[in-house]
Amino acid sequence: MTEAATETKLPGSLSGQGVSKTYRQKGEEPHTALADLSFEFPAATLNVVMGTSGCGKSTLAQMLAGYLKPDEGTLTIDGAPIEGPGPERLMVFQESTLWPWMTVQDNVIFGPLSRGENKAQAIAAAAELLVRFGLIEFRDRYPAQLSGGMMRRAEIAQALINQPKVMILDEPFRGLDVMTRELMQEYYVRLFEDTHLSTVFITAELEEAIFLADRIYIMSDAPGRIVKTLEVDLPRPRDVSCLTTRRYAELEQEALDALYAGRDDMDF
Amino acid sequence: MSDTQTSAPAGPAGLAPRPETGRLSISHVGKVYDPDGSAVVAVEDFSLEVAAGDFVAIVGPSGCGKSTLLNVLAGFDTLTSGEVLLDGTPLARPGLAPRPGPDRVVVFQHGALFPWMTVLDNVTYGLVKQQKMPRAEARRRAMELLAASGDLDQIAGSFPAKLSSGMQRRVEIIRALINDPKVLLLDEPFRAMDTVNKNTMHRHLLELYRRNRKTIIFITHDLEEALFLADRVIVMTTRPGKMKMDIAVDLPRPRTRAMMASDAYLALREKAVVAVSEEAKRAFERGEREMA
Amino acid sequence: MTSVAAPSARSLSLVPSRGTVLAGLGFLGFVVLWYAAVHWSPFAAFNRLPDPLEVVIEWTNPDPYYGISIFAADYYVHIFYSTYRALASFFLAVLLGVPLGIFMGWKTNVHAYAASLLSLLRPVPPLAWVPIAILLFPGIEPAVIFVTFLVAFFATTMNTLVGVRSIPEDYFRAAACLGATNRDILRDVVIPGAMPNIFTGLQIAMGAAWFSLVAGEMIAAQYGLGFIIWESYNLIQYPTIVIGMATLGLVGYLSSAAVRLVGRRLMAWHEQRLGMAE
Amino acid sequence: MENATVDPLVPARAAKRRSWKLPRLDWRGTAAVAGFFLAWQLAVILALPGFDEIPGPWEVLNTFVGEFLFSADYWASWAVSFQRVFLGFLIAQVIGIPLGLFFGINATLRSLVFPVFEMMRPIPPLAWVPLSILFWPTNESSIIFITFIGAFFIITINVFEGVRSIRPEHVWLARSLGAGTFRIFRKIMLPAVIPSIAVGMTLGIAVTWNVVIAAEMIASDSGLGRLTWEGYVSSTPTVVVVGMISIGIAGYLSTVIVDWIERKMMPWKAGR
Repeated sequence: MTEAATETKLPGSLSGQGVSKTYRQKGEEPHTALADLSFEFPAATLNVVMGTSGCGKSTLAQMLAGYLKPDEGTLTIDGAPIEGPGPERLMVFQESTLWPWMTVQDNVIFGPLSRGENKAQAIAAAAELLVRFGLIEFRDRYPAQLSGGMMRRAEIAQALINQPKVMILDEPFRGLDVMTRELMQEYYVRLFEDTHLSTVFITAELEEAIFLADRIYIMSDAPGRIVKTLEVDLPRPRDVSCLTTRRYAELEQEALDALYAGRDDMDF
Repeated sequence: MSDTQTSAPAGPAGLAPRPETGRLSISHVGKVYDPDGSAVVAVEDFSLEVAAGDFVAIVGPSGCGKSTLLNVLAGFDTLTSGEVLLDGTPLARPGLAPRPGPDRVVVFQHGALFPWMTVLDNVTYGLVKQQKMPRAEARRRAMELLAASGDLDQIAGSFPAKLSSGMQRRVEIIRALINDPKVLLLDEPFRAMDTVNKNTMHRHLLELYRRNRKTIIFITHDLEEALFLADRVIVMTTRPGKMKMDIAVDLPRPRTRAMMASDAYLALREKAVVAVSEEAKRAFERGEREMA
Repeated sequence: MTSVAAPSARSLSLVPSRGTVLAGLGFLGFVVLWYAAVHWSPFAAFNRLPDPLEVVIEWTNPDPYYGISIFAADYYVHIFYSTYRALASFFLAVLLGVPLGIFMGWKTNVHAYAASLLSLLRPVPPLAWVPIAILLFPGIEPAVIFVTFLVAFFATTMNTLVGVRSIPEDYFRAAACLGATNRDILRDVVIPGAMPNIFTGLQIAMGAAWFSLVAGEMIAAQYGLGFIIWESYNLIQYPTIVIGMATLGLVGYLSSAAVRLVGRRLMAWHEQRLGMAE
Repeated sequence: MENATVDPLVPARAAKRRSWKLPRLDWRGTAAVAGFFLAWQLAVILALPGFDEIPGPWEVLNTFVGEFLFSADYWASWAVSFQRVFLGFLIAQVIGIPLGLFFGINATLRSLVFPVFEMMRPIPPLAWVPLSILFWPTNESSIIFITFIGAFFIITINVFEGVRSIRPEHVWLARSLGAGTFRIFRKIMLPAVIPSIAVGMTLGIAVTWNVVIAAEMIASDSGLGRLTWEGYVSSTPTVVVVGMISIGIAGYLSTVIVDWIERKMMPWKAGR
C-alpha cells in the first residue's frame, strides 16, 4: 500500500489532540464520553473506529462532522482546525436522514442548490450518481417508498455529489437485515476501492470492521480512548471469501483481545 | 449429503450429565402456509433426531423456514404434515392442536421480558403460574439463579427498561431455564448485539448450558456463532426449507475463544460457509423478504 | 371531541428556570394589556369587558357584590356540582370504556360488532345529543351527565383499543410458554400492556368531559360553573363571568393533572422507559 | 404500503404491521347496526321509559324526506353552520400555525407568551360564549370567535409539538450541505411540521363542530344547532333527531374535507 506517498497529495486526513467531551444534563450526573483522545486518520484510507455502545464513537463522529464542539482539545482536517459543519466533511447517520418530504432527486441536489450551483448541472450530476447507484428509476419517488438498502445508497449519493474530502459513517448498516447489511458492506468497499475517498467508518461489529478496514482503531469503554490500532493487511479488492482465511481469524483474535483487555467477565 | 448419525454421547469434563428428558424426534415435518391460496411451502420433509441434552443450531438465510420450525416446536403453529415427538409422546401432528407450555420455553428475537414486571417477578412468573412451588420458594430459587449468572440478583427489583440489552437477554434465558423445561428454543437471541456483547452472551449461555444441561434448539443466521456454540449445526436450504447439511461439531467443551482460530474450527467453517452462502445468494435472487 | 391521535389535552409543564422571570413578565404584560384595552382603548367593544382589577377584587371579596367569591358558599356549591358531574361521567366512561376497549382489542368478534356501531355514532358531535338526552332522561342532571359521559366514553374506548393492539405478539406467546392461562394473559399482559394508552385516553376523556359539561350546564342546568357563566351574563354581572371561566380552567387543569399523576404512579415502569428513550 | 418498491439489488424487509384501522363493515358489523335501529324502533313502539316522546327511525326518515329534504330553510341552516365552522377553523389555522412555529423556534417568545397561552388552554371553548357576545358586535362574529377558540389552542399546541420533535440530524445535515438559516426554515423545518399541522387540523375540525352546535343552541337564531334546539323547544322530537343526524353527516363531511386537504399537503405520505 503506497498509502504514505498518497497521503500528502490526497485531501481528507483527520487528526485530534487531547480531545475530551462531557455531557451535562439537568438532573443527571455528567457523562464523560471522551477524555484526552488523540488520533491520526490518514487520507485515502478506510479508517474504522470500533468499540462497544457508549464508548463515545458517535460523539467523535459528530465532532468530526462539526455538529459538536469538544470541551478541550483540537480537531483538524488536512491541518486546518474544524470549526463547524461543512460540505467537505459529510456524515451518514445511524437512522436514514433523507428528508421524507423531498423526492430522491431533490434530496440529492439539495447540497449543490444550497450553495447556489446551477440547478440543471446539479440534476445532471445527481442523475449520473443515481445511475451508478442503481437508483435512477426511483428518482421521483419519496424515501418512504425505498427499501433500507436503497435509502442508504441514496444518502451516500446525496453526500458524494458535493465531492466531500471525508465521508463519516456512524454505524450506517446497523438497522438493516442481515443480507442487506452484507450487500451494503460489499457495496461500500467497492466504492472506496474505486475512489479512495477518505472514510471514517464507525461500527460495533468486528466482522464488518475487518472486512472494510485498512486500519481499525479500537476504543475503550467511556471515557473513550484508542487502545489499539490494527493494520488490516487483507488483500484488496476485498470479497466474502477473505472472511474464511486464517489471516482473518488471527486479526479477529487480536481485535477481541484488545476489546476485552481489562474486562474481567471475559476470562474464557 | 447429510450424515445423520446421531452425535456421540460425549461427556467432556465439566459438562453436566445428559438429562433424561428432552429427546426430540422430528420426522418428515412439512408446513405450507395458506394451502389453498398462495400455498407457500415454508418447510418440506424435514427430519431430525435430537438426543436429550444436545445443543443443536439451525442456520439459514431468511425464508428458510427456521422460524416456522421453531413456532411448530413451541406450539405457536400447526403442522401440515409429519410428526414431532418429545420423549416419545406426540407433540405436534397435523390434527393435534399445538399448546405452548413450560416444557418448551422460547427466548424471543426481539426480547419478551414483561416491561411492567420487575426482573424478579419476570423470572418467577412461570413457576407461580404453574403453581409448581409457593411464591417465596420460587423467589429464593430465582435469586439463586440470578446471582449465579453474573450477580444479576442486584437488579432483581428493577424494571427491564433500566437494563442493558445484554442483561435483559440473560434474565430472559434464566426466566426460561428456571421452569426446568425439557427443550429450550432460542430464536436468534443475540442478533442485534455488537461483537463484545455477543461474545459475553455466548459465554453466559455456554455456562448455563454447562451447569443445567437441556436440549437446546438455537436458531441463527450467523454460521460462526452456530459452530462456536453447538454440538450439531443444521444448514437449511432457502424456501422451501429443507435440511441441506448436518454438521457434527466435535470441538471439545468448554468452548474457548482461542478455539475460533484452531484448524478444526476453520475446517468446519470452510465446509459450512459454502453451503450457507449458496443459500443466501439463492434467497437474495428470489428477493426473499426477511420475515419481520 | 374524541381524538385518538396526539393527546391535545396534554399540558406541557415547560417552565425553564431562566424563563420563570420571562413568564412573570408575560403574565404582567397580559394583565396590563387587558387593563389598558378595557380603559384606554378607543374600541367600545373592549370598554364593555370587565377589567382584571374588578375581577380580582370581586373574586377575593369577603362580601362579593354579585355573591360569588372565594368566601361565598355558593361559589363552592357550583364548583361541587360541576366537579361532581365531570367526575361522575368520567368514571362512568372509565367503567364502561376501558373494559369495552380491552375486549374489543382482545376478542375479534367483540371488535367486529362494536367497532361499526361506534363508528356509526362517533361522527355525531356529542353536544348534539343534549336535546335528545333531556328527552331521554328524567330531569336535567342525568341528561348533562349523559352527554359528558358520551364524550369521555369514546375517547377512553378508542385509546384503550389502540393500547391493546399495540402490545407485541411475543408477550402473549411468552406468557403462554410460561404456562399462563387465557385469564392470566388478560390480567398479566393485556391490561398492563395497554395501560400507557389507556391513560392517554383518560387524560383526553377528562378534558373532553369538562369541555362538554360547560355546554350542558349553560343550556340546561340550574347549578354549576357553566350555569354561573351564562347566568352572570344575563344578569350583567360581568366580572363573575371571568371568575367562572378562570375557575373552570383551573379545576379542569387540576383534574387532568390528577389523572396524569395517577398514571405516573401506576406505571413506574413506563416512566422509566420514557426516561430512557429521551 | 401502496407500492413498497422491491429494490432489484437488495430485498426489502416485509414489515408485518398489525393494521388497527377499523375493519370494513363485515356482516357482524352490519348486523350490529341493524340491531341498533331495530332496538330503537322497538323501544319506541313499546314506549319504554324515556322513549315515549322519541320518534322511531322510520318516522324520522319520513319526516326528513317530507319536510326537510326539499326545504330551502333546512339547507340554509347547513350553509350557516358550515360557514361558521370553516371561517373560525380557517382563522385558527392562520393565527395558530405561525404562533406554534414561533413558540417552537424562538425561546424568548416561548418563555414570555407560552405560560399565558397554557393558562388559557384548559378553559373550555364554550365558557367564552358570554364574553364573546359581549365583545363582538354581531351575533355571527361572536359564534365564529367561539369556533376559532375551539380550533386555535389545538393547532398551536400541535405545531409547537411538531417543531420540538424535528430530528436534529435533519437540520445538521442541511447545515453541513451549506444551507442558510432561512433555507433551512423553508425547506426543512416547515415541511417537517406539516404532519403535526395535519393532526392539529383533524382534531380541530371535530372540536369546532361540537362548539358551533352548542353555541348555536345557546346564542343563535340559525344553524343546525338552532334547528335541533328548536325541535326540542317546540317539542317536535322528530326535528331534534333529524337535526342530530344532519349534524353527524355535516361533521363527517368536514373531516373528509380536512383529510383531503391533508393528503394534498403531504404527497409523500400518500405512499404510506
